[in-house]
Amino acid sequence: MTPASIMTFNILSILPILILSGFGMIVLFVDIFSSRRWREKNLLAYVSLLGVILAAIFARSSTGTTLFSFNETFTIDNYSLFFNFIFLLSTGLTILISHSYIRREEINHGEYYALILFSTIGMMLMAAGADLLNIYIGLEVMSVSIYILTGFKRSKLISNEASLKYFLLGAFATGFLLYGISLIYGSTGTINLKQVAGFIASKGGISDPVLLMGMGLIIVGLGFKVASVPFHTWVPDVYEGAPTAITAFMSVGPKAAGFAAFLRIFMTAFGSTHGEWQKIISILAILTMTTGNVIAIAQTNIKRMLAYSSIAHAGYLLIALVAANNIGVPGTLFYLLAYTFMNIGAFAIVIVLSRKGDECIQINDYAGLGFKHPFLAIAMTLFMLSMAGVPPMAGFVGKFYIFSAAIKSGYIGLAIIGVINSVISVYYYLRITVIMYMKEPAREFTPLTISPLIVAAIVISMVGTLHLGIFPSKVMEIAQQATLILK
Amino acid sequence: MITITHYLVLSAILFTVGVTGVLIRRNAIIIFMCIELMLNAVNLSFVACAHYLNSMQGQLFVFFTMTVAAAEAAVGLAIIVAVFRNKETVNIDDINIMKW
Amino acid sequence: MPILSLITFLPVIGVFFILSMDSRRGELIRITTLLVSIVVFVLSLPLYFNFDPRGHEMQFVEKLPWIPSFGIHYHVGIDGISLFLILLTTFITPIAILASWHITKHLKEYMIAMLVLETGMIGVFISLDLFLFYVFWELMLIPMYLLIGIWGGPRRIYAAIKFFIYTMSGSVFMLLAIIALYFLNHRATGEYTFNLLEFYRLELSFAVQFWLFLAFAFAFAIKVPMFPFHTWLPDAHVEAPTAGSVILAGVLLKMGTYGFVRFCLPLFPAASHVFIPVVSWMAIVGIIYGALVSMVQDDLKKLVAYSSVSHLGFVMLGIFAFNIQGIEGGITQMINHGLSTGALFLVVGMLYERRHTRMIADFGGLTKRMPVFATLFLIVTLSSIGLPGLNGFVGEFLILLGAFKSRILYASIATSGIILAAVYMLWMFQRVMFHEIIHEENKTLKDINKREFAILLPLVLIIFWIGIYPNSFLRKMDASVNHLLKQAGGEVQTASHLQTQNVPVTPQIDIVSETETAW
Amino acid sequence: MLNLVSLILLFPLIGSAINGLAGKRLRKETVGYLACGAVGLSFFVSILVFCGLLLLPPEERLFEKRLFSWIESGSFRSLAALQVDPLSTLMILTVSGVGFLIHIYSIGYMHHDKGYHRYFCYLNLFTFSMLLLVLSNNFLLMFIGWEAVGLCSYLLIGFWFEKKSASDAAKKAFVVNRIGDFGFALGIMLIFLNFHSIDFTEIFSAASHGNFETGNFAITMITLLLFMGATGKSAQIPLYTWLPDAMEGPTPVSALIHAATMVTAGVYMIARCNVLYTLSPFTMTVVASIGAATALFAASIGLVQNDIKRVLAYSTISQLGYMFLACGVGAFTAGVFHLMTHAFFKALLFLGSGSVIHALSGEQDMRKMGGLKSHIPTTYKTFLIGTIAIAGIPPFAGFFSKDEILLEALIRGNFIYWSIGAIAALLTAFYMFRLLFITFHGESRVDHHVMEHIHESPKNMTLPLTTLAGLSFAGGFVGIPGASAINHFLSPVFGGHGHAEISGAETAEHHGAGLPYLMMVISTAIAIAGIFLAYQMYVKKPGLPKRLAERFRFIHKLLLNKYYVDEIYDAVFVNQIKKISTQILWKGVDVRVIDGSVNGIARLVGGIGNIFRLLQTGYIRNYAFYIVIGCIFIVVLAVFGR
Repeated sequence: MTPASIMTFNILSILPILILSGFGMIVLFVDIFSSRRWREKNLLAYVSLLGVILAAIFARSSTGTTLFSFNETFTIDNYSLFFNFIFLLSTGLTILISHSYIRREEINHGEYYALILFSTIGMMLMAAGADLLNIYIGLEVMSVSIYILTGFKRSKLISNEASLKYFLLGAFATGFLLYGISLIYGSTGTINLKQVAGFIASKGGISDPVLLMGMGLIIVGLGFKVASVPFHTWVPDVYEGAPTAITAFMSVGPKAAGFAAFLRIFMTAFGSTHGEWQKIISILAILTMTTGNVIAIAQTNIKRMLAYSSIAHAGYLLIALVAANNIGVPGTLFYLLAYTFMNIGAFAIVIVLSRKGDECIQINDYAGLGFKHPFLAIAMTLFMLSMAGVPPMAGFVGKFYIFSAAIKSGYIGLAIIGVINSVISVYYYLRITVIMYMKEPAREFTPLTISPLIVAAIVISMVGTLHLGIFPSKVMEIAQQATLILK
Repeated sequence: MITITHYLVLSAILFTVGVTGVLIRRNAIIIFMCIELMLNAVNLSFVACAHYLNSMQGQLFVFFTMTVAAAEAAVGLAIIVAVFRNKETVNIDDINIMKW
Repeated sequence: MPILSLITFLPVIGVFFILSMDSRRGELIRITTLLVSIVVFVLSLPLYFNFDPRGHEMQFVEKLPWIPSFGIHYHVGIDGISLFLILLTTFITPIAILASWHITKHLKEYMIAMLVLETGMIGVFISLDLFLFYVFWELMLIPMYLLIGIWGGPRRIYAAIKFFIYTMSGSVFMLLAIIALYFLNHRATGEYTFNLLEFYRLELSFAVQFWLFLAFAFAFAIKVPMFPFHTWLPDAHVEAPTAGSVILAGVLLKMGTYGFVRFCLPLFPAASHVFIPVVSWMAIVGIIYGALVSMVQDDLKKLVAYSSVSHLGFVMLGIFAFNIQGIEGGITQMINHGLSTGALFLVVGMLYERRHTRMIADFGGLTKRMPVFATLFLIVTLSSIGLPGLNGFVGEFLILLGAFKSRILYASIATSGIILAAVYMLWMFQRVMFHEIIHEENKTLKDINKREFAILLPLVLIIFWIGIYPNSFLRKMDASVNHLLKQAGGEVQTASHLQTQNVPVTPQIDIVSETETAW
Repeated sequence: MLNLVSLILLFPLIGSAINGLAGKRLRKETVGYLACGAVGLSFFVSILVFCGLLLLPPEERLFEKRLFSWIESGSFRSLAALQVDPLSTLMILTVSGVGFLIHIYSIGYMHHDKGYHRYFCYLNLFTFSMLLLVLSNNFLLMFIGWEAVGLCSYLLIGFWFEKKSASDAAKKAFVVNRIGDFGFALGIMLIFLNFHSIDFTEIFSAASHGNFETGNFAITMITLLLFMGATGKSAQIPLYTWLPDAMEGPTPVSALIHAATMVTAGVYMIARCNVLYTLSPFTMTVVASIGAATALFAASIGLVQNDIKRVLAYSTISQLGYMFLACGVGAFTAGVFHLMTHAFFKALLFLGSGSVIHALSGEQDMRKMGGLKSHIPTTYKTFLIGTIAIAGIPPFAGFFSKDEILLEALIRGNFIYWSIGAIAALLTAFYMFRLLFITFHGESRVDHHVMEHIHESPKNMTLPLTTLAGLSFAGGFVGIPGASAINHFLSPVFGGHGHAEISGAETAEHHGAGLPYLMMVISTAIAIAGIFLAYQMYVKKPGLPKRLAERFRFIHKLLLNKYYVDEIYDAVFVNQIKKISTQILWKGVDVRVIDGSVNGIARLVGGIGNIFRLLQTGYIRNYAFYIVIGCIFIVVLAVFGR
């Protein structure tokens, strides 16, 4: 037994995670010792924001290099850095929009920010995980912190119900994921993705049913996280119940992490046996898109509508996963980034307009907004049209990217269904603009208190959506480099 | 002689029991216990495969799943208590305000 | 000097000016918008003057890389076909803005929507990069949708959503076809690009051409609108504000026919030939159906909307005649329809401003009260009927001649359209303008004022100009149309003064032999 | 001298432009003189052109003046170019001459009408378009004149637009003309298809050089389609219903447009394309038979009409029938000659009836007239000359031209044509004199207060009447059989087909030398018989018409209601189309089928949404169940799905 040598690891690789966890701790301590006055000034928000920015700076410094540490269980490469950037962006924006929200809803506790930072750590772990263990741990760290955040409004029953549902179903789905991992471990003898790929290559394709079953169960576990159709039922209730800021965070962060893990596993581990899982995922994609779009039409609550729209977007992303060629994977990355800007922007406006106690979240409450608050209305129209996939916005370029991938690898049928779905989605996204601009205000608008931070978040999202829509080439190149590693 | 398939079959059975438990029972705590049962079934299969493959990774994995299960238990029960305090019941059939 | 980009993006610069103005000063906003649109029109005139009619290549071409990783360039240029459509756009927009002087509700947003619309329209006509074309094609939807939706009539929301989704459902299939072309071109030439001129050189098998043609044609048929896909037009027209329907009829409908000429015919010649009977029959039904239905309308705007269906049926018939008379007639008729139907909508708008009703029954005997208006209205009606000596006739006759040369049966049925046109237009004109005044309100109507006269006069002058001396338009098209016919395998004939000899190009359209006429 | 021809067109155009744009501000006199001056000048220039043409030797009497190239697309070329040859000079002389007289007459007639300048602007515009029609050198330019003339008749018929009947009549005229133009347009296209050009000279030279054998299908189709256009414009059998209603317009308009010039455009077009028509005997029989049928049919309706202008309208239709009969049998010269003489006396009759109506301050119903002989003597005298001329009593103009046609009909055509023509001539003579006796003779049925201010028309109205009377008297001498000047003048255009002399020679050996003279005697006898009958009925025994009407009540009612043709047209075509397009096309297809399906799809998707929405039951157990179902599905697919 050779002495257990401490695995050499490069500090740089996990620096962002260390920073975030450090700042998480700091926030908790500051919260304990801070007087009431500090809490009013909301010092914690700025501290956590500082943490996020620092982590981003350090993450940026190590682009271009590919580091394996912790005995090849943890890789830092362009792929995980791109996702880190998405996670940090969504966390930063969430902190900006939740700053005034949690004060208004009287849930202004320090743990809120700490939990957000911890869940970001979980996401980073998932994205950087080179073996199933790391991915599992990252998944759990993220999910547990978000279970708590969903139930943060303890006084409100719907928040509790949401967190209970999310917890029970989340744990249930993770059970399947674990069982899948164990089967893969059983049949291939390893949980490292590269070694699994090696094993499959040596065997010349998957013949062992246990391995296939394992792969299926992994699809189930990650499918839940990514909200693909048969496993999507938690999304509308949890998104509606959770505090809106957390809903925004949940609709972007975990979904991106889910796709990061999905791509990582299915491109490196099962990359060679594309035929096996391609049929399953395309069925999932079709079901997800159609259900998401079709039910969204029938919604009257804006949060539930945005929940179904996020399911629909998961459907489009699954198309890219099915295509899995050198356009599809960077397409997914680009689409996720665009999706982050669009979604968080939209939720920010929902927060601003939903007044105290979240009572104005019916779609009809947006009547006449167009000319009462022109800035908010224009922002919302921009986000809605971008999600609908109307050009000069980022949504269009993302969808264009994904449909090109689908057509390139010959899935014409899938592309056609995707295109029909985006036409259906135009109806309910357009309905928002109709109600805002073309309907007279139902009742008198009470004056809105808009904090500068949330305006900053909206502006960042608008700029992001337009920039990615009009000048997407730079981000596309970064995404393409990121995926070279995967092969 | 007990081979690996016996263990795997046992863990599959345990897993199915866990899953049916989640589907049938109404009490949130019981459901959570069934989920724990599923996780332990997975631990069993991990250990069996590790022993059979003569590699330590499986054993290592079990440690992590146990710690995670513990963390999950803490958070889950806290959530169930919060629900109970608010609605005086833990029966999940009463918890369906949000639908459609 | 990048004149095309200047014309396209000047309105957007104008938008930033208007954004800075405070919305209470309505007059200032109106004048600045008008000035911006007039400047754009003036800038577009040099396009006409130093356009070299002999060359069929694209002129005023500008090409800048936009998304290099995908091979997408900001590639713009015009030729004989798109030249006049741009001039039509820049010419009609100031008139439309002048016609929306009375708008008071949210004026600033209205003017911004108009200018963004102009950018979108010009962009569609000049872009040679299919991706850029698609972006402008969709971009132009949003302002039009807002124009109909916010400033429209009672059923505006239904009309606006129907308009948006109808067009969008067509154009998404076009997007797939564009992507398919993109990859086919990569497989053939190995380099990634969306450049239309490269796509022209692409040799596609018939099956592929068939499906791609179908996708493109579906998007353009909705826009034209051709017979079965036209039901959005009457709703959109009836509900849109005057300026909105002027631009909708004047320019937006031409994008469908322009699409056929620019994309469907040259890119998929074999498939286009197979589709001649289908499209021609749809066009003919469109002509007859549009005329008959507009005959029995009681709402002025609906009547004019259905008449557009009929007129554009003619244009489609001309385009699918696959000879120089047909296509040149089609293009001229696009311009004529833009002018005469645009003028008709302006006239209906003026009546609406005075009486706030569009029902024909509410009018009657207006000639006595509004003689100048009556004369201008008569000239515009006659131009839309296609009276020789005015612009409508030039286009219509060339189209029918072209259709006659390709298939006599189509042309003879379509020619009955000119009778129906006379019937519904004159019946409408008679019920609105003649007979004695029954309704009290009509007795106190004022004749058109200076502004309204300034709106109608340029249109009437151009109607006469095209009617009397159409050569100034036709000569600019010859080279490009002949090039198009060479690409699309039509019957190529150089104009007589550069007449060499009649070059029939295979596949041979059954040109009627000297004596025997295929009936 | 010949290239002054573009001036002929320019003057009326300028006149109408000035009157149209600045008419309101000018005084009435200036407007009137400007309009008459314009037409007068163009008449003067056409005389110059006529003399210029006479100087040329008969063979090269063809002058072409090219203005600019109008439409050019590929091999299709239509130049804006004018063509002067004997036929067109004859036409421009008639049009501008009669037009000039009618302009002068209108000054008086329309004096107290408020739309004075608008009237003269339209009248000048009409003269311009008619001259353009006759002077053009290619079919498309002629088509411009053709439709512009239709437009002006629309404007002028509907001049008093307050009257619903007037604007309805105007619309009807334009639409029916348009139906004719439908055939004309198709004809032009077929010509271009077969000749690759639409210039008269090129087409006729190609046709006459024999690369088309007679009876060729394409030529027959072309000529039939062109004839369809002619029937629309010159109000022949199927498309004549608009002319009687066109009487709603002011009387000088009816005189100019619906008697002298526009309606003859059809005849001119057939005369112009005589080369094509002689190449297709089938069309010739069609033209002749429709002409004869129309002549008889219209004459029969004219017998019982009570409105003075309606009688004249039906007589115009029947005289046009004659012209078509002439062209149909190949006697183009006779047709054109009758066209000219008809222009003179029909214009005279219309203007006469106009001054009668003017005198009776707007009364048109003959039953309220009578005994006006003494009150408006000059009108009576000129009207009498006109009636005699139209009846065909020698030496008046009508006799020569009508007899010529009857003779040609007998020689070239067959006996049936001649007999129909003769009966029609009898009826014409009868109803014209019936009109004369009812209005001018017998006791006065004019009610008293109209009687007070009955007055003879002013100088500027009677002057044209007298000139036209002179013309309708002397007009005939141009075409005396034997030394017919007009024949000689027109022969180069008609290339010897319509040459009376030759036909004279042929008849000599077929039917004996005396035939032409015999025919003259017979037609004069017919005319006199007609007059005698009318005299008996309306002067000798005034009660007779009423008794006859009772005995043949059915026929009388049938004729009075114009064979119910209008009602049939409405029932069969107009109302049906309206009903179909409302019920089936608009409400049915558009609203129900297409919109129904579009909205249906939208509702369907919404419905599915609502159903799927119910999957979201809110119970955690159901959600867990879906997850398990999904898991089983995926695992099964993964393991066995390959």
